[in-house]
Amino acid sequence: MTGEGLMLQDNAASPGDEWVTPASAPTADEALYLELDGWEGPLDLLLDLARRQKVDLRQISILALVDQYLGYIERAEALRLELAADYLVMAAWLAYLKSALLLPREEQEDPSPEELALRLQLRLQRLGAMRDAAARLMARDRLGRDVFVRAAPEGLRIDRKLKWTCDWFSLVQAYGQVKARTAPAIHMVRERPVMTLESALERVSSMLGVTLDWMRLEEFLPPHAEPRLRRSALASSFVAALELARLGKAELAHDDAFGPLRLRRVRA
Amino acid sequence: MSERPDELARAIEATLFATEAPLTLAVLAAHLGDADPAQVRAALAGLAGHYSGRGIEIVERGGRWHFQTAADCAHLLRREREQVRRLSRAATEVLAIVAYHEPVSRAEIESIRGVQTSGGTLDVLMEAGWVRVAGRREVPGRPVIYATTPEFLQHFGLESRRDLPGIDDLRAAGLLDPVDEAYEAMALQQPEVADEEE
Amino acid sequence: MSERPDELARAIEATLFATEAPLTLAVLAAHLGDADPAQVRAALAGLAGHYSGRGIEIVERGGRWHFQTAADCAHLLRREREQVRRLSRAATEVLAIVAYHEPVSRAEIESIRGVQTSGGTLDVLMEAGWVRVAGRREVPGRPVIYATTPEFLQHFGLESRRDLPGIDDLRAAGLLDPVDEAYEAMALQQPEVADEEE
Repeated sequence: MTGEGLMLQDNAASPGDEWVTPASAPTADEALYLELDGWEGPLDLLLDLARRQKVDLRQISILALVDQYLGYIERAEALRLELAADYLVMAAWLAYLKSALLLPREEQEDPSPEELALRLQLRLQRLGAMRDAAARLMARDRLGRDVFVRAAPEGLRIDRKLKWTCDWFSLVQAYGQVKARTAPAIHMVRERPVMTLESALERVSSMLGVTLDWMRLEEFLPPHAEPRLRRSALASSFVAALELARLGKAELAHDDAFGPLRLRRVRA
Repeated sequence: MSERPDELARAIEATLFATEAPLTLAVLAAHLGDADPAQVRAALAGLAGHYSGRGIEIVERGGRWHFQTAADCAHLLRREREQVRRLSRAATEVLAIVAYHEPVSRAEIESIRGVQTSGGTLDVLMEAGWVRVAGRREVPGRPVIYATTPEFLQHFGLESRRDLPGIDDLRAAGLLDPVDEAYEAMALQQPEVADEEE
Repeated sequence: MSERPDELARAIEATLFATEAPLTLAVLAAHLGDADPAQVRAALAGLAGHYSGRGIEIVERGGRWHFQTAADCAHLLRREREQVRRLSRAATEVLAIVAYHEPVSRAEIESIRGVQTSGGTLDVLMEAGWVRVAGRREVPGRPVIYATTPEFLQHFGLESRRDLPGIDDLRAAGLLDPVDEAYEAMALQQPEVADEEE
């Protein structure tokens, strides 16, 4: 009963006549319409039956509708048509509703059968409204059927284009740096006052010979040297001290990190 | 619209003519080199007026503008038309329910139709580009809710959902309200209404 | 063309708009239900006149009629959005070398720079419109040689290449002194280190 979701490909119907419900087909013999596949469920069938009362849905007789529906189902069963369960459930419920509506008033349950009938009517109105709305929607001027857009539009495009920029100074500076980088460079070493390792070795070992006491490394440096010679002398004297220690001619003492380095002669 | 359109109108004509998809006012204005949207809107209105009654028209659908052929010229064009999607009856009804009730959950669709809706039906509508998932309803179970798309409005020639056929009447008649609400409203207004049935 | 086109003109508009390819007069007339070709021709002439000066036009090309965007609106279909990008260091160097040494081959550029130059660098300079291929050098291998363009001079505000500062100017500006540069760089990194020692 749910032939849903299928896209019908045939092109036979005219605009706005997208489908033909069994009950709305123009023939008088209801027996021909016992093909229930045409309805989208029992509510849909009820709606079709209600429409056949040819009155406003707000004024339909629920009792008459119930009789029509039950009659329908009976005939379908007599013809041994297979009925989906939800149609039978609806039939049972409608039979109950009918009996409740006809029963004497005293022992009415809640909700009352009148309420149930009214609710059914409201539902039918809503479904009817949507069915009409669908038909009117389908009958509109539809794109690709009634109105057309261009078959092969050129389309709009936005191309991103890079715009390069550079300034005069960057250009000139770049050239300067290329030239600077690749120009044959002449390296000149400036003359600097230095104390060579040889002279430091000589100086330290000769001064060590004078005493057996510990002496600080700085005491071995030339006393009035200019700063740059003094730095060189410090480095050379330090290496000389290490060398003398390695040769076993001196011993070094260094009490704490970054503290003064002391050395003295090893007794022969 | 005079016989000699101004430069903005000409640019809009050319752009709408060439575009592959309908353009919103904002996109159109941006494409025209950041034109003033108010001016573009005015020019569009002028152009729509100029083309009204011609063989091609400039129309607004869901906030997007495009050129299309006049509906009454359809018979000429039908032979070369593309195949328009034909919907099953179920799909058509579901589409109408989504359009008139949006946003709407599947349970709400089913309660109106009185029948289960197969997932395939909504899939077909979404594949056609007419229905989209519009989020979830913040109630227990957080059901997915559905709504229509701008393509839906384009396809059915609607400027906006307010143009849905008969929507004002349906709303006024309460036919877009759930049965429960409608029943309670009726019960409050005329307590005896149920008795009239007999 | 009046404001209210007749039915034939409307039909022609719709057909020409929706067609995939331009139509000959004969095909168009047949399509319009075997209309009189003479009337169709007259209506086409009227329509061409109506659209003349608008953003879209009806034109005949090689016996076939179609709608098209007005030529002076064509730029709207393909807009360019410029993105400004600074030239990379390598590209600036290559550009400077081309400017100072033109015409110059890629091998010469590399030998002046002292590093390999990727082909992409020259492509960028040509894309920027500042460098062009100026022929081939008549030496073995016939290498391509490059030179600057008038746009180059314009961009950098130069009347001619002779306005580029000479080597002497560069030297005077301190741009050519590798020793100084190296010394300064060192001095900047460790300024007082020697004095702290004492």
